[in-house]
Parts: sequence; structure tokens; C-alpha cells
Amino acid sequence: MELLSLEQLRLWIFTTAAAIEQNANALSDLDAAIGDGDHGANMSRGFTAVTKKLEAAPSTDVGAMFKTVGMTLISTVGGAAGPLYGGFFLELGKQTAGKQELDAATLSSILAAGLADIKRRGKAEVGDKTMVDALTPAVDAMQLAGNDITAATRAAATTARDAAEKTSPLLARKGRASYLGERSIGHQDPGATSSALLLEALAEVSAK
Amino acid sequence: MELLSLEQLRLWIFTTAAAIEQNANALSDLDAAIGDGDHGANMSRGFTAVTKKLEAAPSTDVGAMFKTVGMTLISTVGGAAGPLYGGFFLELGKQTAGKQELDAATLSSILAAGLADIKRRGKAEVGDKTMVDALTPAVDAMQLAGNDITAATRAAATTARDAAEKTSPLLARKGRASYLGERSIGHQDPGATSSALLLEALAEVSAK
Amino acid sequence: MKKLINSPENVVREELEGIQLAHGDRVRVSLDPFYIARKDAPSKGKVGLVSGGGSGHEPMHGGFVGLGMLDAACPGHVFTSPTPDQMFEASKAIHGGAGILHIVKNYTGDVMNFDLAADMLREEKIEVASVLTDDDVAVQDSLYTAGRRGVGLTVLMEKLLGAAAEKKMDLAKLKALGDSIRATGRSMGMALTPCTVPHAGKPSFELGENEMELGIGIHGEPGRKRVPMAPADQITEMLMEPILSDLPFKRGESIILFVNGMGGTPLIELYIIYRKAAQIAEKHGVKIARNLVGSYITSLEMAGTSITALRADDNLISLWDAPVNTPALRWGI
Amino acid sequence: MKKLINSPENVVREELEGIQLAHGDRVRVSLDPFYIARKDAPSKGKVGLVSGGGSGHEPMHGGFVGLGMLDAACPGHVFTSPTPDQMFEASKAIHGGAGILHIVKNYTGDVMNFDLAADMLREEKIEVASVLTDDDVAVQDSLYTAGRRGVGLTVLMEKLLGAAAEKKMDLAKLKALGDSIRATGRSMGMALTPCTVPHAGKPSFELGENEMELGIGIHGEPGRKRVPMAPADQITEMLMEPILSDLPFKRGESIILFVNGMGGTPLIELYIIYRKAAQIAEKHGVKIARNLVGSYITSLEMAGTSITALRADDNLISLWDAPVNTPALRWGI
Ligand SMILES: Nc1ncnc2c1ncn2[C@@H]1O[C@H](COP(=O)(O)OP(=O)(O)O)[C@@H](O)[C@H]1O
Ligand SMILES: Nc1ncnc2c1ncn2[C@@H]1O[C@H](COP(=O)(O)OP(=O)(O)O)[C@@H](O)[C@H]1O
Ligand SMILES: [Mg+2]
Ligand SMILES: [Mg+2]
Ligand SMILES: [Mg+2]
Ligand SMILES: [Mg+2]
Repeated sequence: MELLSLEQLRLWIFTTAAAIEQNANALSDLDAAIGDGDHGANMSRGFTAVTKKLEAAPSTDVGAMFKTVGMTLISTVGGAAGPLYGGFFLELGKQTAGKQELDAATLSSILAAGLADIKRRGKAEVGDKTMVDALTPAVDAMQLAGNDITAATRAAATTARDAAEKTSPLLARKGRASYLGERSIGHQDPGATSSALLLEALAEVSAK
Repeated sequence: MELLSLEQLRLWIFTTAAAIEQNANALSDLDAAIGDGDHGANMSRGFTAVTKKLEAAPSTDVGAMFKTVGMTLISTVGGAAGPLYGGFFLELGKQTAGKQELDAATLSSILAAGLADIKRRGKAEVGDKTMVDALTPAVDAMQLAGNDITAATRAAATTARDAAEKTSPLLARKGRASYLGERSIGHQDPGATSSALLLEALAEVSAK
Repeated sequence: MKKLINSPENVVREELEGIQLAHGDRVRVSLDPFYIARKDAPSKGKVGLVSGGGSGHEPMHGGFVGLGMLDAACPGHVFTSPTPDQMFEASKAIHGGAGILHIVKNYTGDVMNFDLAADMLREEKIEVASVLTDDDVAVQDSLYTAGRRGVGLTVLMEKLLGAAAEKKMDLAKLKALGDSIRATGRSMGMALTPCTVPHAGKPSFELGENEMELGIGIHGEPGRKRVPMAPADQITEMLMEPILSDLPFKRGESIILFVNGMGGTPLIELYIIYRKAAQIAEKHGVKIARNLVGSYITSLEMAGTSITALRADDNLISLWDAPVNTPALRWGI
Repeated sequence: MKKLINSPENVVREELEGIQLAHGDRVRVSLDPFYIARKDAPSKGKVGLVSGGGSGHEPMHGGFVGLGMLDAACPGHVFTSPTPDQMFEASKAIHGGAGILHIVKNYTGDVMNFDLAADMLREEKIEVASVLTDDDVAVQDSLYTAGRRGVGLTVLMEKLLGAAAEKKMDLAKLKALGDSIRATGRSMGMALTPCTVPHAGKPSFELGENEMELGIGIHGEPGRKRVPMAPADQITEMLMEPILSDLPFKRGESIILFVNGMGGTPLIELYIIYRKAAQIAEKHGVKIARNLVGSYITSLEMAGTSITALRADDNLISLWDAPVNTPALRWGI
């Protein structure tokens, strides 16, 4: 596939919402081990609200749609994930203002911009045991994968899932998990896991 | 045996203290089922204090000794049992002022007077599921038993133990247990049980 | 049993030492016998208010010693009524020459021990009267029981009589006021969990994950009945309806509404209970003139709640609003 | 999970409705978005103090809204920081023209959400500053962590800045005062039991009958380490020594000492902790100028305690003594 349409990108959000809903308890359990056990509830509250918003008022262009997603996440998720994922989608919105469709190059460049916003806000680097650990290699993989969106998003999704699993042995240096010190080792990071779900949903949509 | 000496009556108190100490948890468990679970702790706190007092200052006569026991129980036991057992021994003290020894008739008459004080204070009748249920038949049995103290006190002890066990099917009408209504049925009354220990100790001492 | 204690025997003494260290500006603690007295007592010509009861109900009673409330409180061992010598010494220590009023919760032990103390005080020519609280509607009152238990109303009683005593109301009038408060206040409580008496070392009863105890007292004892777990709104109805219908509280009347936590229940849940209780009062046309929400009469760490309603005329409301300065209840000063 | 709630989704809304019903004389509750504001706000020329955080810490923060403390509080879902729109609306609602000070506990989520709210307020030409609390000595501060957590000091911070703001101190001075309080207050906490977040439905961690968690935060998370159960006096040492040595508090200094309950711990135990904490302070030659004992910053029904010490000069002590009238903290009025 060469292009993702506004319709397909909306479908990406809906598919993500469904995946978050399905995995809400699993995400909260991961967070209970090294955080405060609310990541699943926070994310599903946010994406439920996003789904309502998008269904109520179909956006006219990709930028407007991503902006709605970002604003809604910021005002409903709370916690650390709210501003981070919210800012991520606001950034995607800025990059795609007025657009009706995206090609592979644009897609990977805007995801890179969104990731940059997360790193700016959260000051986390790769290895700090956060969502950055899943998003960074995934975005790299996508950029290398070339112009077929189906292949590129699949590469990103697979990389993200592996990278999320690889956060388990890490010592947390950011977020609540860092309060646990050594005790944070041996548990997979919930935010990295939800980021993997986000990219998996994108790959699914792009495969259709 | 015809007479109980001051020394033997002191021994009665020490023997009671030991029996209470041994059965403290059992008494508290009975109280937990239909009361507030403190009868054993209350009684052992009281009789520990009594033992200290009596060992510190050997009393000159039976009346003085019983008075010490009563005063000490009142100021250390608390709860319902404190005033009741305390008043019981104060009454025994009044009845035996100046005495150095007691015969069977006197012994049963003073126990009857002590019981009367408990009933005056607590307004409980036989069948209300209280210590009165154990003491009343025991005192009667003793009066019928005649002049041999060993036999009389043994009769009282046996009767008290049986009567205490018979409180189990009763519906409590006095004390905390009465708050439970129907739920008080099927549990043996802690106060009746401690009364039986008191008389068992008397029988033991009289058998020596 | 997991508790922040050193040993069951020392719980009360060490608590009292902590209270002396924390609140020595307002109270004076006696360790032999145990009692907590107002630092500025006795106050001449003022009736001395003395209460007491088993420990484990904190902040009641010790936390209510101070201006506008109690002159002294006598803590017994956990859930065990204190002894006459405590009440006698405490009463003597704070006697300002205008007599002593004992506020007694209706339990056989408390009543008999306070009676003995009153006898001892009278022998010293000190005038003594006593007021009972027996507000628990879960217990049927009858000639064949120990009567109803004194529970949440005791907190309101101590605040209101304390304010009246501060205004130098005499002993007879205070006793009469107390009796009228006793006659117009009702309470009921429930538990989600038992509690563990330190020297017992194990829970006072066992309760399943889907059960609760309805009609509990304040001594960790089981309630009148065990019922299936229910949502907060239904639980509030199970407490409010018996309370309102017992007196009964009538349409157009004003009340002081007190939603109490049993010790282990977080405040966030008490406000959820208060919300429904206020809605039920409104439905019955009963006006909430004043309210109190918090854990003031507890059963150690028990999770649960109790509700108390007291008929409140303007006089009672002004006594409620009067200044109070105690470790646990304070306003207007 | 046994709780006095109707459903996990409605816990915060129904709590807020209860607070409105109980304290409508002092506060105004907004349900969309969630916040609690002083009824008499905005007050002209006074800096508006706004705090907030996840729910489940009651009475913090909503119970501290009122004269001499906060102008508004924003409750998030249980243990989840609130969102920027709440802080934005609350701040606008109570803005008296002298700017807004946000009191923020140092958690990644709280900090980022308050930052977003501050940006939104600045776009409306409202002056905003913020003060952080990061007083938890259990967490090592370093470039490689999220820094220390804000815990018990937050309660003292809100009282003290509230008193200063009431005296019309300007935003810059308030911010400076807050930073100096931040620099001189230290805390540490421990837990005997976990707590259960309503929408999680199960305990936040498992703990054996002979274990406790040392160095916990206030979100039901496990502590820095799990250690064997110990007597209250030893537990108090495990908390006090790290606190005193961290700043360090020096011989001859005065402090405000705050012994806090985590929600499920009865008051009787807190006084046993306070007793030992005061003895330890004395041993170190540190004078306790003022104290606070009670459950003011909690983790739902968690059993445990935290201790906070704040260096206190005469100026801070007079701010502490200044009148405060909130649902949870009240004196002098
Ligand atoms: N500074 C940060 N930078 C990037 N991601 C972070 C940072 N702090 C936390 N996160 C991510 O947020 C996740 C936790 O989100 P969530 O539980 O919703 O918020 P909170 O920790 O406030 O409860 C973590 O698993 C981590 O991946
Ligand atoms: N009115 C009464 N008359 C006689 N005995 C009573 C009365 N009330 C209680 N008791 C006795 O006291 C016992 C309970 O004593 P205890 O547990 O020490 O006091 P409390 O009930 O105050 O905790 C009961 O088992 C009962 O035998
Ligand atoms: Mg979390
Ligand atoms: Mg008992
Ligand atoms: Mg008792
Ligand atoms: Mg959170």
C-alpha cells in the first residue's frame, strides 16, 4: 500500500481504542507491579472519550483529527501518560494540518516528531524503561522499511513489541517505577506496552 | 474436713488466679463469640493484681483478706465482671470480718450472700445467661451437702461446671451478649465459666 | 495481627504518653490511675463533665477533653470499661465546686463502674449526676435486655453538654438537657471487616468477602445480623430508614446528622455515605441543620460506618456552634 | 474488594457531591470539570492557591480548601493526577487578580499536567507560578530518577502558604517561601497493608503476616524495601533517623512534627508512634515547636504511617498558628 487515507487513519484510532480496551487489565497489572496500577484504566478512559469525540464530529482533515485525539487524551487520561500521548498526537496534528492522506515517508517522519515531543516533555532517554524504549526503535525500523506502508508499519509493530518486552530487565529511571529502584527490575513497562499496542493497531489497519 | 483456715482461703484465691491464668484465652474466646472478647484478659489482670497484693501484705483475718480481694478486683478488672466479682468478695469480707476460719455452714451462707450482691447489682435472674446461672445452683448444692467441706465444695464445683455448660442453649438477656439476640444462642457464657473455675479452685483446696 | 504497637499490655499507657507529648498545651494526663484532664481544670463554679469507656474508640473520649467539651476522660483497657478509681480521681481532680456530671454509654460494665465511682464521690460530699446514651436502634429495648447500646450520640452529647457547662449551666439543668438529648438521638452502624483487639491477637469475628455485619456496636462484636454485601446507597438506606422511623423524625424537623467512620474506612467513602444520607433525609422532609463527617467514635481499625441523627432546635444548634477546642474537635476558637 | 461505594466509575463524583452537601457553607464543587473551590473566592488582590492530585488521599486536597489554606483543589481519579482543564478552570474560577500559585507534588504526571495548565493560563494573561514538594527521603534524588516524591510536607506547605496568601503576600514572595519550605521539610512512610484501588479491585501488592513495606509513597505502591514486622518504637526509628539525618536537622533547631496515618490506621496507634518520634527528636536536641497527629494524607484504607519534619522559625510558627477554616483542618476561627 502506498497511502493511508483520513478514513484509514481514523480507523487506526478506533482499532487502538479497541486494543486498549481489551488489554486494560493487563496494562494495569503491569503498572501495579512497578507503578500505581492505573495505566490501563487511564488509557481506556482516554480512548473511549476519543472514540466518542471522533464519531460525534467526523474531522475534515488528518491534522484536525489528530488534534482532536490529542486534546481529548490530555483532558481525560491524566497521570503521566495523558500529557505524553496527548502531546504526541497534538504533534502529529501539527505536522499533518490540511492533509487528506499520508505516504510512508510522511507517516514515519510525523511519528518521529511525535516521539521527539514525548522525549522533550518527559526527558526520558532510551533505556530509562519508558514508552520511549518501544517507540524509538519502532520509528527507526519504519524509516528503514521504505515506501510500502503495510511492510513499514508491520516492521514498526513487531519492533515495538519486542522492545517493550526488552524493558523488563531494565532499571527504571523515569516515572513512578524509578521510585522502586532495584525492585523495578524484572517487570515490563506498561507505557512501552501500550505504545506497542498503538503501533500494532496501525499495522493491522495498513494491512487491510 | 470441718474447717477452712485463713491460710487455706488465701490458697483458694491463689489457686483461682492460677486457673484463670491458664484459661484466660479460653474465656476470651467464649467472650469473643457473644461479647467483646476481653473476659479472660480482664480476669487475669485482676487476679494477677490480687495475688501481688496478698503476697505483699498477708491479711490478719478472713474478712480483711476478702476485702482486699474485692477492692483490688474492682480497681483492676473493669467491664461488667469487675464490679460483680469485686462486689461479691467485698460481701464475703463483710460477712467474715475478724474470722480466722470458716465451717461449711458459714462458707455456704457467705457464698449465698455474695451471690445475692451480684444479683442486686446486675439484676440478673437464673436463665439470663450470666454467671448467676452457674453460682445459684452451686450454692444450693453446697447448702444441701452438709458439714463436710470437702464434699460440699466438690458438689458446688461439679454443679457449677454443669450449669455453666448448660448456659450454651440460652438466649442472653443481660450483658453484652443480649445485644446479639438470637445469635447469642449456642455459646457458653464466659462469666458462668469463670465462676465455675472459682468454685473448682475452692474444691481443690478443700480436698487437700 | 499487624499493628503499630510495642506490646498489647502497654498500648493504653503509651498512647496516653503520646497524647501528653502532643497535646500537653491543652490536657494533663494521669498515668496512675489513667485519665486525661483539661489542663485549665478545675474551673470555679463550672459543672465538671467526665466521661470514659474502653479504649479503641479514639478519638472518643480523650480527644474530646478541652474547652467547650469534656473536663476529663477515663480510658479503660481496649474495649473494657474503666474502673471506679479512675472516674473517682478524675472527677475529684477537675471538680470546680459545682458538681460532676458523668456521661455514660449504656453498657452493663460502664454503668456499674460509674455507679461505684459516684458512690465514692458522694462519700466525699461531691454532688454527682449521670447521663446515659443508649441510641443504637439495632438493639431492641426491653425489660429483658441490657437495653440499647450507647454509640454515636455520645459524641454529640459531649459536645452539646460541654458547651452548656461552659455557659455555667447548673448540674440539674445539664442533667435534664442530657436526658432530652438522649431521648431525641438515634444511631445505627455496620461493618465490612472485624477488628483485632491487641491482647486477643485475632479478629473479633470472621466475615466472608461478600458479607457484612449490620447493627454492630463499637466493641468489634458481630452485629444483629449478617447480610450480603451491598452498594453504598443501599447500605445507607439500611441504616437511615431504621433511624428515622424509630424516633420517629418527622417532616419539617431539623437534625444534626453525623456520619461516622469505624476506624479503617477512608474519608472518601464517608462522603459517599453522607451524600445518600442527606438525600434520604431530604426525601423525608427532614432538614439537616448541622453535620459532622469523620471517624470520631471507632472500633480500632474496623472498616464500616455508623450514622447518628439528633433532633436539633435553635438552642441545640447554638450549643453546637459554640466554641470548642479539643484535640479532635475544634471550631470557633 | 469490600468498600462503601456504588461503583468504581462514580467514586470521585459521588464523593464530590457528598462534600458539596456536607460543606456547602464553605466550598463550591464543580462537577465538570472536577474541582472544589472556596465559596468566597475569588478574593481581590489575594494570590490564588490551587493544588490537586489523584483522589484516594483524603482529606488532601479537597479537605484543605477554605480560609487560610487552599482556594481550590483538583481531584483526579483515584491515584491518577488530574488533567490540565481542571487546573485551568479551577484557577480561573478563583483568580483574584494577583496571580495563581500551583502547589504540585513531584510526580511526573502531576508536574506535566500542571505545566500544561500553566501554559493555558498564561495564554489568558494570568500570572502563574508553581511550588513543588519532593520531601520523601526514601527515594534517592539523582539525575537518573524522577526525583523524590511529594508526600506529607504537602499538607504543611498548603497550610503555611495559605496563611501567607491570606496576609496578601505577593506571588513572588509566596513562591520563594514555598521553595524554602520545600528545602527544609523531610518525610518517610511505611505500610502494614496494601490498599485496593476501586477500579483495580484487588490489593496493590501482597504482604505477609510478618512483613511490612518501608519507604512507601502515597499511591499504594510497594516501598523501597520489604522488611520483617517490628515493634512501633523500632518502626518509628526506621522513619525518624533517615528524616533527621537527611537535611540534617541540627541540635537546637525547632521543627513542626507531623505524624500521619495512611487511612486504615487507628488514632491510638498514631499516638504511640508520636510518643517515640518525640523522644527521638528530644534525643537529637531538636525542639518540637508544633505538631500534627492524624490521617491527613492517605492511601485509601492502607494501614501504615508517615512522619514529616519541617524546620520552623518564628515566622513559620506564626503562619502555622494563623486561623484556618477548612473541612479537615481548623483552628483560630
Ligand atoms: N518521564 C517519562 N517519559 C516518558 N514516559 C514516561 C515518563 N514517565 C512515565 N512514563 C510512561 O508512563 C507510564 C505510566 O503511565 P500512567 O500509569 O498512566 O501514569 P502514572 O505513572 O502517572 O500513573 C510508564 O509506564 C512510562 O512508560
Ligand atoms: N447484669 C449482669 N448480671 C450478672 N452477670 C453479668 C451481667 N452482665 C454481664 N455479666 C457477666 O459478665 C460476663 C462478661 O464479663 P466481661 O467480658 O469481663 O465484661 P464486659 O461484658 O463488660 O466486657 C458475662 O459473661 C456475664 O456472665
Ligand atoms: Mg500509573
Ligand atoms: Mg467482655
Ligand atoms: Mg469489655
Ligand atoms: Mg497514576
